[in-house]
Amino acid sequence: MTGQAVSFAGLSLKNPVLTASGTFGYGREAAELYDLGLLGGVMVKGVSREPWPGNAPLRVARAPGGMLNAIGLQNPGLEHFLSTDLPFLRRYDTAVVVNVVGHDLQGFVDVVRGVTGQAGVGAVELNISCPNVADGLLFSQDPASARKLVAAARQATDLPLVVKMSPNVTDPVALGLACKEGGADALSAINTLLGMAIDLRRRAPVLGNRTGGLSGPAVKPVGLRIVFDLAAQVGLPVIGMGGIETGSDALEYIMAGASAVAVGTAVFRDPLAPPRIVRELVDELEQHGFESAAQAWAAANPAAKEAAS
Amino acid sequence: MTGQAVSFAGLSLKNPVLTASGTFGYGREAAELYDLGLLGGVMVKGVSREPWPGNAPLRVARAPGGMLNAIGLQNPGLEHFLSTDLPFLRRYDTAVVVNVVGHDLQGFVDVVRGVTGQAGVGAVELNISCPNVADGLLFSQDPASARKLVAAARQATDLPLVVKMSPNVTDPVALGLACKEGGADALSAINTLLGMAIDLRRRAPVLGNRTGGLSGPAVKPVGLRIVFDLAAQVGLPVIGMGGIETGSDALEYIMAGASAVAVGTAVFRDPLAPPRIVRELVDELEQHGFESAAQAWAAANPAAKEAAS
Amino acid sequence: MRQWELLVGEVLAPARGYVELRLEATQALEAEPGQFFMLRAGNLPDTYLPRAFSWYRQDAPRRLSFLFRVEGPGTRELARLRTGDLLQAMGPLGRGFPLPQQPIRAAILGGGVGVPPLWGLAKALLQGGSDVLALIGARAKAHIVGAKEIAALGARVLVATDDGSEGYRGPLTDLLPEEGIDAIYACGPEGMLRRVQQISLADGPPAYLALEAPMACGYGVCMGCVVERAEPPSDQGEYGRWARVCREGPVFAAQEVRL
Amino acid sequence: MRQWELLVGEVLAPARGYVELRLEATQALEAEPGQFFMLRAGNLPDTYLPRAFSWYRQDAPRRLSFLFRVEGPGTRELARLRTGDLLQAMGPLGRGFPLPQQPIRAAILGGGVGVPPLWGLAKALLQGGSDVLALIGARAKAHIVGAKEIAALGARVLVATDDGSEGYRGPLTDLLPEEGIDAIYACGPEGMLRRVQQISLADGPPAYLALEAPMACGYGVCMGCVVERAEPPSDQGEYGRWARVCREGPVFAAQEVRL
Ligand SMILES: Cc1cc2nc3c(=O)[nH]c(=O)nc-3n(C[C@H](O)[C@H](O)[C@H](O)COP(=O)(O)OP(=O)(O)OC[C@H]3O[C@@H](n4cnc5c(N)ncnc54)[C@H](O)[C@@H]3O)c2cc1C
Ligand SMILES: Cc1cc2nc3c(=O)[nH]c(=O)nc-3n(C[C@H](O)[C@H](O)[C@H](O)COP(=O)(O)OP(=O)(O)OC[C@H]3O[C@@H](n4cnc5c(N)ncnc54)[C@H](O)[C@@H]3O)c2cc1C
Ligand SMILES: Cc1cc2nc3c(=O)[nH]c(=O)nc-3n(C[C@H](O)[C@H](O)[C@H](O)COP(=O)(O)O)c2cc1C
Ligand SMILES: Cc1cc2nc3c(=O)[nH]c(=O)nc-3n(C[C@H](O)[C@H](O)[C@H](O)COP(=O)(O)O)c2cc1C
Ligand code: FES
Ligand code: FES
Repeated sequence: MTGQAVSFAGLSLKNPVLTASGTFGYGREAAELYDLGLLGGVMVKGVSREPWPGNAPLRVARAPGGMLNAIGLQNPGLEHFLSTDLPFLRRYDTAVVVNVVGHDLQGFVDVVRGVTGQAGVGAVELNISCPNVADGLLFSQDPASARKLVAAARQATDLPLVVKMSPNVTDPVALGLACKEGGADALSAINTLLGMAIDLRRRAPVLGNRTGGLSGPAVKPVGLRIVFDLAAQVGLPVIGMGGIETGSDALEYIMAGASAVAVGTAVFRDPLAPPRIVRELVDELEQHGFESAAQAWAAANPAAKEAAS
Repeated sequence: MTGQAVSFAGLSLKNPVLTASGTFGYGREAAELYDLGLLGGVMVKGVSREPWPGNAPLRVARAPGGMLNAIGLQNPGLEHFLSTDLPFLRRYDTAVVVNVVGHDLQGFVDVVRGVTGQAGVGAVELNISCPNVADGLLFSQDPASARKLVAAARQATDLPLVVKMSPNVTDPVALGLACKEGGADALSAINTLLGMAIDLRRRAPVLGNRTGGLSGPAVKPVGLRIVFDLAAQVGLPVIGMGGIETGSDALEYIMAGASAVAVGTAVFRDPLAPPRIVRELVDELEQHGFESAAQAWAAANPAAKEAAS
Repeated sequence: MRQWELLVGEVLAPARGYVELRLEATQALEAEPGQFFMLRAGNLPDTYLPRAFSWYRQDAPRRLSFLFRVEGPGTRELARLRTGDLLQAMGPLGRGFPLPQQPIRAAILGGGVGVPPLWGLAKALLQGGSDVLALIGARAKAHIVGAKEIAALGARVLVATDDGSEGYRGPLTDLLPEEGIDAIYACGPEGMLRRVQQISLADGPPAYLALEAPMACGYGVCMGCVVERAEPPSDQGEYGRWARVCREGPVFAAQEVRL
Repeated sequence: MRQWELLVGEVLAPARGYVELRLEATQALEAEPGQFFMLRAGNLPDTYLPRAFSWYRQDAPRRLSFLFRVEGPGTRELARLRTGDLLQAMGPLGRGFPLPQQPIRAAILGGGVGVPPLWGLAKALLQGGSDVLALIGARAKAHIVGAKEIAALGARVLVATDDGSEGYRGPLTDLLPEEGIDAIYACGPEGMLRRVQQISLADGPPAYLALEAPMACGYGVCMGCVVERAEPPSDQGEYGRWARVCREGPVFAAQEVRL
């Protein structure tokens, strides 16, 4: 049995497989299927200060090798999260990463402060990269604003601070460096790619919001590229995601430089995907001669590759 | 039978289906399979002033719902194109669009000037968005440089001037507007998405160039989004591409705002895809009650949609 | 809910454009009328997501069938299945039709792909001693599904078609008796559901509507399938505006939703 | 080259990890030894691109077989095919082995998945009156393919395995006679091809090498499959540095390429 625990950026995970934000609610539905304690961690659906309604339907559409969504961060807000969702998640032996959203800097900071000091919160993840809300991309498209936001969040918490990167930018590394300067402990990547589907019968975009976020296997090569670049050039630990369906996908991300991985869209196709991927990753590691995910990471880690090339 | 001819930006095409640059060579191989005169046009492999060697292998890799390539614009150069490839293509009744590449502004301009006045050239397409050469993205990531390059090309030719847009930028519309200011007659979109594949056995990126360009059905939602935005917000005709495999994909692009479409990666899976898509598009148009591609475009065109929303 | 690997038994073509897949499980399957399953229809580029289908008929505890119309890539792949193939399913999912405590006079309405859940509903109502009037709608005679099968259970069946090629010509709701109905159950196109809702809210009998919405997950985690609530709960703020069709539905009481 | 829809006849498992697909076309198929086909192995997310395979055996004009080792998603999908399934193919593609004008003494070498093209080559050489020594390599006894089949054509066959579990233990090239060979034909792992190339260039007999490279198109349009030329043509500048394995190859003379 390979050693499964990983720790980085102040987070200790029993294994390197988490669930991605927005594809797992607050864990309640999956908990009907399996023990959430099997997971390295749960990244919960984005939490805002006040309840958010999200976008008008249609909110999801099929896409080749994946899907489009324009949920628009519907969520019951901080108070509900603290009074109902967090206590539920606390019952399980798994790390809880709170995905935080806001319309402006203060909105982010209030949620970060609100979850700080609450038992059972392992880290916060600033979602500065949601393509489905009008002001969602504001912070992810301009390094200076990103740095300012991260610095404000840093002031508000001593929890490990993760920042979620957008793939819809010219230079993800510049953004990552700005987040590092602002005080981020880790990065997560990638959020969804901005896309669209057309309904030929209605002669118009399928989604109510016109555009949506592309996710699933289709985006895996983009995720791997951005994780590789961030890990090699920013020098912060990265939680890798985008199209992970199997243990071998997870290992690809680890070799690209990810310290841990998150499973998103795959849970729609297979609700049992996260614990399955935990098992498959153990097998893949053994098959490729590694005793742990950390060892695989070290064997392929970007810094070593840089030096060798 | 629906009217198939389209004309825009000084280009007259017998039908709105072209082949995408770099996936069709200079037409010689496909001509062994069918009459190139069945096609609306051929966008040839990128042509540079001098012969280019391209990247070291491996140059292609599989990806979910598509592929990655890092060819690096291997091409025999302008002189060979004019003496050998263009005369071959001239034998067919189809529009030839010359894809132009260069290491610097002068490199682009020399090729543009070199093909201007040559019989059989229908338009030039400036490839300012190739992710597989070191300086390939230079012009597509900064609106000011793009405008300067397009303006210089504009000085050098009276041919219809198309500029190919990168999807790897924060704001494609800003780039499109800069190209319009520089004097472009049309835009084409999208080039490939920057991606990566990892070889678990070698513990390293699969491709010799590390990163490569993602293409195929996987990128269709991104292509539709960018075409929609460019058509609605730049106000130049757009040649749409990215993941087109069937007549219905082509009609989706037309409804997103494309005046014509190009078929790329699909020809690797099915060498007969371009003439098949020409036929399928006719059927799709009829099925959705249109007499021509132009009519379908008008029915769904972004400007009308903007006004209505 | 759980995951099932189902064996394709018979593949039937009961009407133009429709396919009925008769499936076998290794264990007894229990599902309420109106509940649904997510079926994994292949893994082609366009069928990454599973697709939602109400269960249709059950003639033995381990045998369940689904009835669908070929619409797009998902249903096209399902229609390609042959006897002996395996199919991945997740379910039963959602909240089915509420059944009366005592025998009632029920009208059940189904149009097109809305017919499947009515078979199980008719069976349950009849078993409970209720009187069942089933109204079945279709575009034309060749597209009628379920009418014979539901009649065989003992329900009274009336048919309406858009073109009059069989039964009444016109909207199905025209066939609803003005009197003597204690509850209406409906599944089908939005226009029909809206009409049933109007009838019910305008002092008609209580009505239960089985809704559809494009779904990604089917079990409540993606928030993709929402419908607007008529009266959002007072304690949930803006968040409470929506209900999930896959979890709070697919069956809603007429007064619960804004269509 | 053209497109074919081929019917899967028999599916054989000739050695551990190997599958032979025996296919039937509606018309006669003519392909030279060493030429290949692009097979469309399903349309799963990871099998968008077709995959390249040399043809293996042909016992009637409309019957062709392919032999492959299960490596990744493409070969996994091909291995799932069953009798009666259809398979899309494109070919024949590329330049095969050059055959001698007169009878010669030929050595043909194949290691692992390099064996398939040797069957057709042995047959053509023997038909032309040549004497054929076939050297077949494999990891271990359980993985040997083609040896019996090529012997049955009338060739003399020697086997080498990495672990000595059958025949000679060690590299296949050790079995090449020092004298009495007029030409070498080889297909297999790069190390073996490099060794054959060295032998040939060091005053040995002329050698022809069938190369492999990851391919996207297989017919010359993507420039994905290139190999370095030993002597680039003087008139093509930097462009001439590469040859396409799918078009100028897959068979190259030993002096043509830099491995
Ligand atoms: C709870 C529930 C139960 C259902 N039961 C049945 C059933 O018993 N029989 C049956 O034939 N169909 C049923 N459907 C509808 C079925 O899910 C869709 O027909 C199917 O998803 C279409 O997939 P596709 O890939 O074939 O077509 P697509 O090309 O994906 O869709 C074709 C058309 O259907 C629309 N559509 C896609 N998904 C849905 C959806 N989930 N709901 C409504 N419209 C959709 C699209 O917008 C498009 O216009 C049910 C849907 C739900 C939500
Ligand atoms: C001209 C030609 C003829 C061939 N003939 C045969 C044959 O007769 N029998 C046979 O078993 N195989 C043959 N191959 C190799 C075959 O194409 C690959 O095994 C196949 O593409 C692997 O696909 P996959 O999806 O199963 O594996 P993947 O997961 O795509 O690849 C598995 C491994 O093979 C490597 N690889 C992928 N494609 C190729 C390729 N085209 N050439 C070399 N390595 C590759 C990958 O880098 C990886 O290491 C031939 C290849 C060429 C170019
Ligand atoms: C339906 C849906 C909702 C999502 N909601 C959120 C969210 O609330 N916050 C966030 O940071 N990311 C959200 N994401 C992005 C995912 O967390 C993940 O970054 C992305 O989908 C890529 O991973 P995948 O391909 O495995 O899904 C959402 C994705 C989907 C598909
Ligand atoms: C192998 C390959 C080579 C390409 N070479 C070029 C090129 O030389 N010039 C260019 O403008 N685009 C090039 N492209 C991009 C395509 O023209 C097209 O924009 C892109 O692949 C998206 O379309 P598709 O998904 O239909 O392939 C290339 C793409 C591929 C796959
Ligand atoms: S389909 Fe995902 S929440 Fe309903
Ligand atoms: S495989 Fe495309 S050029 Fe050889």
